[in-house]
Amino acid sequence: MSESLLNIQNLTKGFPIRGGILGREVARVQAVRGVDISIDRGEVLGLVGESGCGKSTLGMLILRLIDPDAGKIIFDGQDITTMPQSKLRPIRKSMQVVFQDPYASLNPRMSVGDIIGEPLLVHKVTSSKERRDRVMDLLKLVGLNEKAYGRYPHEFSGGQRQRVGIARAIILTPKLVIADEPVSALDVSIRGEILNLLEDLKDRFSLTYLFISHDLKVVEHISDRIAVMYLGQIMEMFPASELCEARHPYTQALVSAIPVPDPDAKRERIVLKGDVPSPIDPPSGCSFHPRCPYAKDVCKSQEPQLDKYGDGFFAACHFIDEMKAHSVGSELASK
Amino acid sequence: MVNERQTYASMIWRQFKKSRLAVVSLFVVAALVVIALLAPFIANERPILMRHAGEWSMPIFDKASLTLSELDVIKDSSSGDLWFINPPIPFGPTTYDLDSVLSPPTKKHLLGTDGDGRDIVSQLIWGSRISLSVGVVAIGIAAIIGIIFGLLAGYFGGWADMIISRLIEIMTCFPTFFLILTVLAFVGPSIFNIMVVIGITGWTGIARLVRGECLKVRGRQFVHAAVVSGARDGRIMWRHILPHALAPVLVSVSFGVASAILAEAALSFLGFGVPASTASWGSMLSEAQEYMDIGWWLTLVPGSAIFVTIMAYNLIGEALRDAIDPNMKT
Amino acid sequence: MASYVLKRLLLMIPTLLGIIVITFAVVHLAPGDPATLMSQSAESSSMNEGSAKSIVEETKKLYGLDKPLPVQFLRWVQRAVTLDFGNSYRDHRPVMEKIWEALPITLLLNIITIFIIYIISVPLGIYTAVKPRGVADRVVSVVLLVFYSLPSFWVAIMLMVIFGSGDYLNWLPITGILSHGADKLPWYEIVMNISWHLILPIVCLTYGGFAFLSRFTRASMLEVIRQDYIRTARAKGLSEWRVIMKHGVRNALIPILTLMGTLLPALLGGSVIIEQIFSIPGMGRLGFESILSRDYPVIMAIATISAMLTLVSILLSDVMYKVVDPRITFDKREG
Amino acid sequence: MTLLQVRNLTTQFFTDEGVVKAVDGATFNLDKGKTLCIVGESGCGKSVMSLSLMRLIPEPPGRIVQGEIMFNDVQGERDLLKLSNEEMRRIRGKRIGMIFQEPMTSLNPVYTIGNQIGEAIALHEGGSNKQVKERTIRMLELVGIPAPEQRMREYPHQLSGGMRQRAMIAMALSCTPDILIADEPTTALDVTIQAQILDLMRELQRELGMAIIFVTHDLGVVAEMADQIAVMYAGKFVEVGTAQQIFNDPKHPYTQGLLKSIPSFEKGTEGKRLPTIPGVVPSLSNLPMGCAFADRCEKVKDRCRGEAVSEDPCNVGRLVRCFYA
Repeated sequence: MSESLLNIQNLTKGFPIRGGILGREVARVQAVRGVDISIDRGEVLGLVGESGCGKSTLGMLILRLIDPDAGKIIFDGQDITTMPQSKLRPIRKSMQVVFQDPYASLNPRMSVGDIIGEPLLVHKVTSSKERRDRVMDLLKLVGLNEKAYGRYPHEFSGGQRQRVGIARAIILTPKLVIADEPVSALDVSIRGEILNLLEDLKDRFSLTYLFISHDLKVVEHISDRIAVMYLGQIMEMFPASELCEARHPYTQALVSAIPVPDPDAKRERIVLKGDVPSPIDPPSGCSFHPRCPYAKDVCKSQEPQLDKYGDGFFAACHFIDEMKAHSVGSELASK
Repeated sequence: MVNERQTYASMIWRQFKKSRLAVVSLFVVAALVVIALLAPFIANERPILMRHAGEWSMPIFDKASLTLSELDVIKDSSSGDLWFINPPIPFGPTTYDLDSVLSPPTKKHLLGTDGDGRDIVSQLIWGSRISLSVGVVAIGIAAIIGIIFGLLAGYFGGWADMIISRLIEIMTCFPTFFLILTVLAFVGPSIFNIMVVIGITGWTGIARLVRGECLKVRGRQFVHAAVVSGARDGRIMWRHILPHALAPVLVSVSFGVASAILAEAALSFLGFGVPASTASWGSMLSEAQEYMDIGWWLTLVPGSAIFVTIMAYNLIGEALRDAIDPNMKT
Repeated sequence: MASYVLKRLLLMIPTLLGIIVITFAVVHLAPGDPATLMSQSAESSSMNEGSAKSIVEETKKLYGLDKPLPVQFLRWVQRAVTLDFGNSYRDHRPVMEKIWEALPITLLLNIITIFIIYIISVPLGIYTAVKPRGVADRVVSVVLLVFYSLPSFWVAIMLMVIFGSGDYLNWLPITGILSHGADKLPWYEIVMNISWHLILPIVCLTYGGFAFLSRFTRASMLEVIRQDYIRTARAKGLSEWRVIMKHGVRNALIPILTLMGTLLPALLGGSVIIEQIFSIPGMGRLGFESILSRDYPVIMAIATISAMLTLVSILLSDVMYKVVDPRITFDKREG
Repeated sequence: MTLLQVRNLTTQFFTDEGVVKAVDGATFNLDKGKTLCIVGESGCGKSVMSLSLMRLIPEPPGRIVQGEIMFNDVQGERDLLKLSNEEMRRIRGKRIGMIFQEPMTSLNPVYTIGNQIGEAIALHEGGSNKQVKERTIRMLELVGIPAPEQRMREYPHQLSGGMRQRAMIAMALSCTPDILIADEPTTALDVTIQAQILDLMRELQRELGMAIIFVTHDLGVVAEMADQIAVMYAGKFVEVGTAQQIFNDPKHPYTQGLLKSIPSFEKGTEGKRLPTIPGVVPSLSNLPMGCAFADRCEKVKDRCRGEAVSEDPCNVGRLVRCFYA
């Protein structure tokens, strides 16, 4: 753990819902509830979960775009949890982000050259001549034409824009890149190219990724380790290559819900009942218990801790030892 | 989809051009500006260029020099060596042609004269200076205040927003025209005061607009990306947020100039305008009231001038608004 | 609902205070202290020495000008909230009495005006939105813009010349709201007489408002027509009429309603000039005459009262918004 | 029994930038009680396709320029494109129902769920208020919404995403149509909710016997739902076949590329490069003369660029729009 680049402990964030006459806080959307994660240097941690599970909020917290209510964020040996923005600014050089929507993440009024070069400009690391050269190099590196420099985002396709977004993120050769659903808005045929690009750049610049996605398949492909999030909490963590060995009932349901591109596949499916409960009022005990097919009384009252149950396997489940890897997983593996 | 090269401005211009009326309006406004700038050369009782007794002079710049009618007298006495170029309209706004008081449009006075024998065309031309400068300066002031307050409120939120929003609410509660009248009654009517008062009572719309745009843009991902890049607040406001608010502000400014011109005309009409020595379109209308029954041209001409100018600005505003409409294309 | 109204009422307090501060500031804006200014204007309106002196005394007493500023301010607040604005300088009648005479006339004028503007503009806006960029849309848009650009005072004097001066036509009365001696007629004749007098002023007040509101309606409606639920309504097999009227209009009207509140101050301002031209004894004329004769107490009272009226109308339209729109808006939700 | 025969359906949009050929000569059959999946990437024209079937293309700028949609139900066969607007309205919602991608925005926020479902029933089936209400409740029960009497009085924003889509399905099926057109109905939903909705649709299809046209970009969903599959690229169907044919024996290079580029759970593929289809989708307003996929195709030859491709140049026996399949 000494190698960890990012270490977050008990990170918690709620968004107040105000109401009533005086605008008092009447409820709280508990977006992130006591998350512990650490990412080693050069590692890719995949963070997967359904919409509203708090995974994007977690990314925003680490980037300090929003302030946490409690917990600690230690990045590269420094505690940045409550660091003022002015002191944070130099640290931002080593922590960058790639967003989901390539249409929203690029300023439509700026040229691609200006967008990619902006981090260099604000950190005053190069002269303007050097900046241009750096941006040109990077354009080539991410697979764009040099002509792209003076063009505007609307002239590009979604995939090309995402390349621009990636170029902006890595121009300062950061240590950590938080990729928040970077391929979710892209077509399948483009998705692969962007994932490949992300992997190439990771090797080339020895980057570390926190890869956030709702798509377990994509996460499984790119990650070294996977963390599964549900209602603001980490449910299970395991090595990506051992997905079929993951035992948490939620992880298994997630795996089994993914449609497989094979019309002949006859598989026994776990279809979870009901909706994801509201994060305003999460269930007591294990937050998954209302939808869990194996829930027992203790699950309603007692909150399970994220405990180790195998080499590199952690889960928050009272009955993890009684669970076994679901047949779905192994069947998938054999296909 | 990959389109041909286009900047945002050129896209707006392409859409704008579709409205022929708006393009015509641009020409009208441009012509008005030229007329206002060149007013002394167009309508003047003194010659533009003159040679008298072997000396060249430009009497239009010299209030003390001879007027055309005086020159005519000299010319009639044929004291030789006298040569001059008349301005196209050989009357100043305060040239009293006592031979033709309340003259309807004639060859001499193309649009007639008023009750004091002053030429209407000349007054119209000189009056355009007041209308246009009031419109532009007043809205300039309003836009600057509006943009600054709007940005502060929209970007920083919290207390800044709280205070500015309340201020906007308070300002909008007063009937603007009544407020302008009241303040002018206290500070005294002058062209400068009119500009300032219209300006400081007219910023709320723009502030609200900029604040709204700001709130909309602030939550977008490219702004987050800029924060993560380490950009400071100033840069984010200037480079990322303001450009998005500019186009709607431009629309608002265009309509604003129209309403400022209207407000100035109304003030002059009520006798709260500029001092009587300088003709403005509104004061011309005000004076015309006396002769409503006999001097139809006195009402029709300045009113039409106000109307055409306001219409031009409104058409430009309308076409701009259509051009930046998000349903056209972004 | 009740709590919402209460909350809005509470929120009005700071605004109300602000209004009072501004009017107070205006009193002190004048060069020199108001009392001397008052005496100057009293002199200029050819009053004798004695009455000018008494006015100075009266002003000093009314505003407590011999007291320190905070005391003056508190006095002003007290007067404003109790609607006690003293006596008019011109005829020494209580200000509120004069206002109670003028206010109903102006309100009548403005309510009829707003009603006519809505009745004409909203259908026009909807119609042009349903067939955007068609011939009708373009014609309507240019015609309304012409109306919008015609200075109302110019139109007013021309209408007076044409319809009322007797030079051309002598159809309509051009001054006041009631013919001389008509107050002895039976009530229905009085109503007829008033309506007769109001035709020209109301024409002048309304025509300029059509463009603004119908364009606003059009924009709002165009926005709604683009929404997915309009497509759903069509897919259900509803007739186009029903799609527009049931699913379109209700949604489009929501923002239009809130406009009502902001329309009032513009109209009140506009009625200054129209009431003056047509010699209608309303608030506008009263205000204008007071400004001409520097009749402070009346000016202050009119400014304060019309601002309060606007505040109330904004409140009403906000409450209406809540009634029409069932969506819960979480007041403040960050992130 | 063939319920729907679409021949050469062509929909174009006339914009400033030129003519956008969103759907270009689509031809297919839909059998009673079966599911046809139209699969393709964003901008390929699949949504325009589904809206064209309902004649819901916004006009202008769009127009169905040619083709026929023969609809064969109990009332006999007729061409939907030749019906009057009034006749077409009686088909919409009654004989053909439709659901959309975003259940949140597809429901009118200012009316209750019950009102919006009841509206369709009252329009096409008539009946007293009480009958309409009872049927509304029955529909809500059918799509698995608990406590329907309460739910029908709620507004869309009070329901979860999954519940909203169920309400949409209840609305689309309220008059037991012969065909349900579903335009990306699960794209906006989470996987666990998607699984519920897909199960529900299959179940309802068994119960009510309607045919489904399912438009999606997700090949996994296609595999679960489809009897027939049409693969769409740049406005054209490039390959049509049964689910088995498309998945087990894809002929068109685009179909092959699409299938390959999905990441799988297969062990040992992690970190390996994903197979991709290079290049970008051509603009629908500026399509090449020959095969629109030519610029991205590995097998491309000169002929592909110079010559329009017919439906089955290689005689595969089904539609495979490729010279070298």
